[in-house]
Amino acid sequence: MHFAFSSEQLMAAEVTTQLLQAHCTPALLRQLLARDAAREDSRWQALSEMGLMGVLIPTDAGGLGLNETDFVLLAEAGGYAALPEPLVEHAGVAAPLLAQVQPGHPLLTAMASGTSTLAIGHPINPFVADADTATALLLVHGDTLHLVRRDQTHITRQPSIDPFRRLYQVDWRASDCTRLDGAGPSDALLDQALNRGALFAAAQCLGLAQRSVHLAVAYARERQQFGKPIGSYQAIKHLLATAQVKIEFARPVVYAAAAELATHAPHAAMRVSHAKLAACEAAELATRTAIQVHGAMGYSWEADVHFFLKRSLALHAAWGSPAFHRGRIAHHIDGQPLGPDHTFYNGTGHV
Amino acid sequence: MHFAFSSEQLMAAEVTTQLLQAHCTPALLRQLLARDAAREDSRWQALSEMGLMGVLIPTDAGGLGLNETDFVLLAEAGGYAALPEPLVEHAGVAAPLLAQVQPGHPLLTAMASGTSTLAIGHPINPFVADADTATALLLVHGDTLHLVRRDQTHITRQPSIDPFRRLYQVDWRASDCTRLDGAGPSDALLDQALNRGALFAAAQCLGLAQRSVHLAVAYARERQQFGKPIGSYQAIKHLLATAQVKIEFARPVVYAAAAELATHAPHAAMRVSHAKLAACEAAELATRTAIQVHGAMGYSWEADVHFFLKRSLALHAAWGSPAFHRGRIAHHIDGQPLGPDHTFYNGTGHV
Amino acid sequence: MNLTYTPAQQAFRAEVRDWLACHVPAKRLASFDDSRDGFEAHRTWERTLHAGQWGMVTWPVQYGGRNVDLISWLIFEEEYYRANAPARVNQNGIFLLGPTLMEFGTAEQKARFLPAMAAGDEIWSQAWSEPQAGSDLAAVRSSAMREGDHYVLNGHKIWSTRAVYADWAFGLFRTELGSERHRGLSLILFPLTAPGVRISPIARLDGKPVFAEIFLNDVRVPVDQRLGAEGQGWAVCMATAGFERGLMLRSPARYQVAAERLVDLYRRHGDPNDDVTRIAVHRSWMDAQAYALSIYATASRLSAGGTIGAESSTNKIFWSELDIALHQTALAILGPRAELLPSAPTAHRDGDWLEDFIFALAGPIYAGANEIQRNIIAERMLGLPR
Amino acid sequence: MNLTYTPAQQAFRAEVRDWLACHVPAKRLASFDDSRDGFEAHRTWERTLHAGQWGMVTWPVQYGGRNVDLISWLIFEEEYYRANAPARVNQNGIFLLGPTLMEFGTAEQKARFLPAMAAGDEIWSQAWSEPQAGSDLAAVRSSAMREGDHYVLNGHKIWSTRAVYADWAFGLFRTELGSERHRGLSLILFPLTAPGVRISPIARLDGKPVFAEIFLNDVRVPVDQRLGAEGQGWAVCMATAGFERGLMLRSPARYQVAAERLVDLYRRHGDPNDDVTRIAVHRSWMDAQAYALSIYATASRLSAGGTIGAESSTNKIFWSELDIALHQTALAILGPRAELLPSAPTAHRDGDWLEDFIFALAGPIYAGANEIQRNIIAERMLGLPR
Repeated sequence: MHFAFSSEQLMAAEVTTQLLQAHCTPALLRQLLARDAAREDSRWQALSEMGLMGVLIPTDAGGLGLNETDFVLLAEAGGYAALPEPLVEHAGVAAPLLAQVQPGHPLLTAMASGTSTLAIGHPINPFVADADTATALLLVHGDTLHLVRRDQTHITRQPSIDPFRRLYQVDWRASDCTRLDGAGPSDALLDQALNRGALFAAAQCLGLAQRSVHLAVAYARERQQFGKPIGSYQAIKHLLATAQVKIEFARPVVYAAAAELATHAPHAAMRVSHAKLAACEAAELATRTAIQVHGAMGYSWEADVHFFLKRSLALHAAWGSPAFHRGRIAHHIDGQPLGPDHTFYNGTGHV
Repeated sequence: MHFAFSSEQLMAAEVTTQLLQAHCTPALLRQLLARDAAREDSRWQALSEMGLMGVLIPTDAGGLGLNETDFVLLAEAGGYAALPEPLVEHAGVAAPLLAQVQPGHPLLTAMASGTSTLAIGHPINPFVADADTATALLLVHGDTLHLVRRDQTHITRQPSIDPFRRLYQVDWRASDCTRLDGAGPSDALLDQALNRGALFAAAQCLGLAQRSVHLAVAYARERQQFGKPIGSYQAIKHLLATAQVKIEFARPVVYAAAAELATHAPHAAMRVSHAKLAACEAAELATRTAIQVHGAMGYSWEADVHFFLKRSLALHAAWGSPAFHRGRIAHHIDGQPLGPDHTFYNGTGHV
Repeated sequence: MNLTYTPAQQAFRAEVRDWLACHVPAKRLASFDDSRDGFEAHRTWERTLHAGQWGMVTWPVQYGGRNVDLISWLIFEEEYYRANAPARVNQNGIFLLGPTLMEFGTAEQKARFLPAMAAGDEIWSQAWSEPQAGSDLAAVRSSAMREGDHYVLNGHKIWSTRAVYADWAFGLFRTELGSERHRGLSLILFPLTAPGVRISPIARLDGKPVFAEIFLNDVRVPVDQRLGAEGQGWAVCMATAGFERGLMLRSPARYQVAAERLVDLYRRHGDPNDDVTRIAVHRSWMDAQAYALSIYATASRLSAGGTIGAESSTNKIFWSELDIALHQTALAILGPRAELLPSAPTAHRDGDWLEDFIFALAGPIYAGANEIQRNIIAERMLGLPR
Repeated sequence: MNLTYTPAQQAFRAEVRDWLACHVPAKRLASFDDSRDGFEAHRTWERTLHAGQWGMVTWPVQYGGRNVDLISWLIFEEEYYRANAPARVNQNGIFLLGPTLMEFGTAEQKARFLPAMAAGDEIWSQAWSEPQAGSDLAAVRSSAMREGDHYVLNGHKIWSTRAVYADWAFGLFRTELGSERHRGLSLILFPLTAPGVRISPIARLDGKPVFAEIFLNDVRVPVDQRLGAEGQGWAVCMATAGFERGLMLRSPARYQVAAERLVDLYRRHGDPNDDVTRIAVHRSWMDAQAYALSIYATASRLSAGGTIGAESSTNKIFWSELDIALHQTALAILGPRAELLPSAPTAHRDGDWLEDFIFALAGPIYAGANEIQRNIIAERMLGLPR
């Protein structure tokens, strides 16, 4: 029992955070919007060169062959930066799904290097994110999985309040040529993909929440009213402290979910749902608190905090609505032993 | 349309409040406990002499022949003082029920003068409050109402966390002699009694809530920490302001419920349920906030605030649990027109 | 206490309803914040209202009103929101400055400004905040120095709603050189077209330019455009703010109609297994009712000669929190489609829930941040030490 | 990261479980706050635990422990709460003073106090607060003036849990005449039986005397009963408080067992139409899980040589709010019977929900009010200005 990341994992997260601190500033986000560009290629390349695209791709296919525990902090860093590019959907969800179905699929190598992007159309989500910049799309038809080239689809943009969300309705035709035959029933594979999607959405929400608190703290230290920084008022302090408490008790749930998903613990799905709920709540509270602390400025386009609010809003019902995830929790509570010896998988039941 | 009390109603409430301020102080409550007495007879007499016992009893029977709007502020004043005597159950619920069934019943005159007390065993409550000091009890058997002398029952005390709640399990035998025959089906009468019970419980909760805030304000003005009164800290201010907001938006609901019950508005039951929910929430928040503001002192027997906490706790599920009242609200929302022209009974639908 | 409408009030409601049924534009007007066209379309609507004598029903007839009581105003608002009539582009005028003029204005000022306000001929913007004076409104630095029978305005106002297209603005200025905090301030009305006024739009967090900065550079206005006594601006402004928060800023009908639509949205699109959302729908409806009842009580008290005190601060907290909770619940019902902009081809067509949610987020901030309101409640209503 | 127990940890759990199954008294002990008998029955239980070497499993063997890591301590606690074993009457000693002694005590002090603590021979009380020093702990006035190789204690401590029957107490005293605030304080251990000590019980809001005042009048204690350097009491005390809040004050198992029982209570007595309560039950269970996970993470970090910082304040807020919400939910399930005391003939017999609710109400107050914890989080964790 050791509930902590390895120094390698922490180092990778730190390097990613630093890279994004330099290459994914709010000023750069605004430039991207001004250019109306789908993504910042240099940033994508920098992330790819770090190996991030291949974390969950087997080493045989040019990836790092690691697991969800290795990816979760990277997704969190992406949230902290409000990263526009589809790091999470491509490398965190689409890649491991394709690798599970066809571990030797030739696309995986190009995916690991970041030269090809794979989008995923999971039945839980009505739209496909970043379909426009994808080389190919993983799509579902009935109970079969399909790999479809971008030019085999017709896509329609569905603009979101989050200007960096690139959602598309995808029209396409399933055929024997597009069908992916591989190991296991698609139901189980899609459940696992859903869990990864929800887990990494939760991780992003943690990052969004923490960044929002940090932005608000920075503002509250500077902004003066009634002759002192607003951050010296107890009302502001307590708002931010309350948001931080929410974050602190969402974080271990997200990390445990990553570890349990990686080890196929039987209750991993329950934990993922708990993580998604807790992290979404933390992001909701923290982003709203940050806007409140910024006052009128927080309600303006000028302050950066709205980028985080909008992403939080978008992720709220992505990869399963709160009602869906609450349903999975209720199912666990109704059917599983609950005592303190059952917090982890090999609790007393397995002594 | 005039949503305000008459000057007579306000005057009666003011006089009652002043009487209780003198005759129902926390110090007197503590003396009552020390004596282990059921009630303070002199206080009961003083309230009776003001005519409070007969507010809802017809003038023919020696009462004032008034209605729920006239009684609601008196119930609130009782909550503000944490009054131990059964003013509300006797004069607010039992009396008008008996008067509805048998307007000429001889007991009514003695009830109006306060020389006899009537307790009520309503099916929604598992116990009968103040059965020990009652001359008689109004009880239900099947679909019949019964008036039973105290000595025809066997009662068992059920101690409550609120030391002034005198709850009893009542064992008795229904007979033709005890049966009260009168106008209307007992279902409708019992519904009305339930509504009065819930309404006046709500009114008491308003009083409990406001008193709790006042006690906390008084303490916070005196108690010094870090060199200034704790009431000058924003954290304390905002806790109490938040409780006060809850009170302010429960109060008009309680008052509207009283007026609508008095005029038999078709949605009166819904409003009573709303009032009960809102006032219980306000009392819960205000009593808890008051304890927190008092710090360790608030957690002690020394400070008076616990009397109000315990009464609030006791009234929470009395006269219908929150789930019961939420169910009535849901029923209304599902079946009735809801727009702003339907706030009151003769809204646009009746233009 | 009487919670039924009089026959006259019922007749009034019927008249409002009939008139609105005939006059409310079938097609929704373009936003008055996005374009001059949208703004002018709303001005035209104000003129239509005025032609029907509905501009501000509580005002005396001579100023364009109907001299009815506040209960009738609430009935008007109920019907107005029921009819989904256009938003009031002149709300800063009719709901905020208007009542202040009525209380503090001279006869000449009332005659000069109120009819034009009711007619939509002069659309008003507010100019309260300055870059360093947000929650700390008394930190105002803009000045109005007396030169003969004029004031010369200089300074920088910010977060002025409507100012991009409006005709006039009112704001606090220092009329006493070197005065500090609440002293030496005066409330001054000035045309946004005056020489020396420069308007610079500010975008809301969704990019829409709903605010503006107002830069004032030697703007000359006659002394009779000061409202209230010189140096008494703070008191006038507090009365305005109190009235705003206490009654007129947000009609309860607004939330009741929204709650009714929310119930309907849940019926049609809600997940029957989603307990949390169903509970939130019911709570929003109850809170909207509670708010309406509270406002009816306030209106009854005012009609009987009462005044609005610090409890107006409780209103502002309540409706702003209700507004957010209500719209957040709507987004929860819409699920993964909640994030879609109206321009999305597959966006739901069930009302502007996302836009209204964004709008609601401003509620706890403007008209005095809720933190300031809680201070006011604690200090003035409860008597806690400053 | 590895979220599975080692075979050794599993074996440890089995050993704890087996031992508790054989030794936990079948009949619940009387409260240690209500009577000397109840107190002594709990002391006897402490001795039983000590005989089994379970007094404080993380301590070195020489002090009565088993020298196991914090994960094993958590396992011990899990089994302890599962088994419904008696509350630890010496919790002020083993969870609060013990770790402080381990960090700041001399070898002699550890040898003198820890074994007697583990054995239950000396039961400890805390003496932090004074009438004017609650949240403002640095306002302590009680003094300990040096006279040769003794201190002479004078002053008035309050809200001392367990002090009515306990043997020893530890508290902050001014050892420097005229010192102010955090300076000049020392942490001193003193026997409650010493001449000049007078104990006066204080009743909790339900009338139970769970606290006491301690009056000290020229109480002489040897200098070697000072813990840490003279004048460094504040730093020692803050370390103690941080450790308390961060880890040991409230075992997650406590809430997990309560949440499990709550689920069971709802299954048996819950109203299936009561959505709000069902949601609250699920939330309590999730929050108890989250708290457990957080503590496992803290224990893992400490085991790897990390330290506890200001984030311990987040713990205290979380568990105290969880505790109230959980018990309030239980009372909602019990409905109109929730208010009944255990002495009521028809009271439910499903656990001490009411008593535990009352206990939970103290959570946001003691060990540093939650308002103080939020200040600490804001200032030390987030860096907001004082």
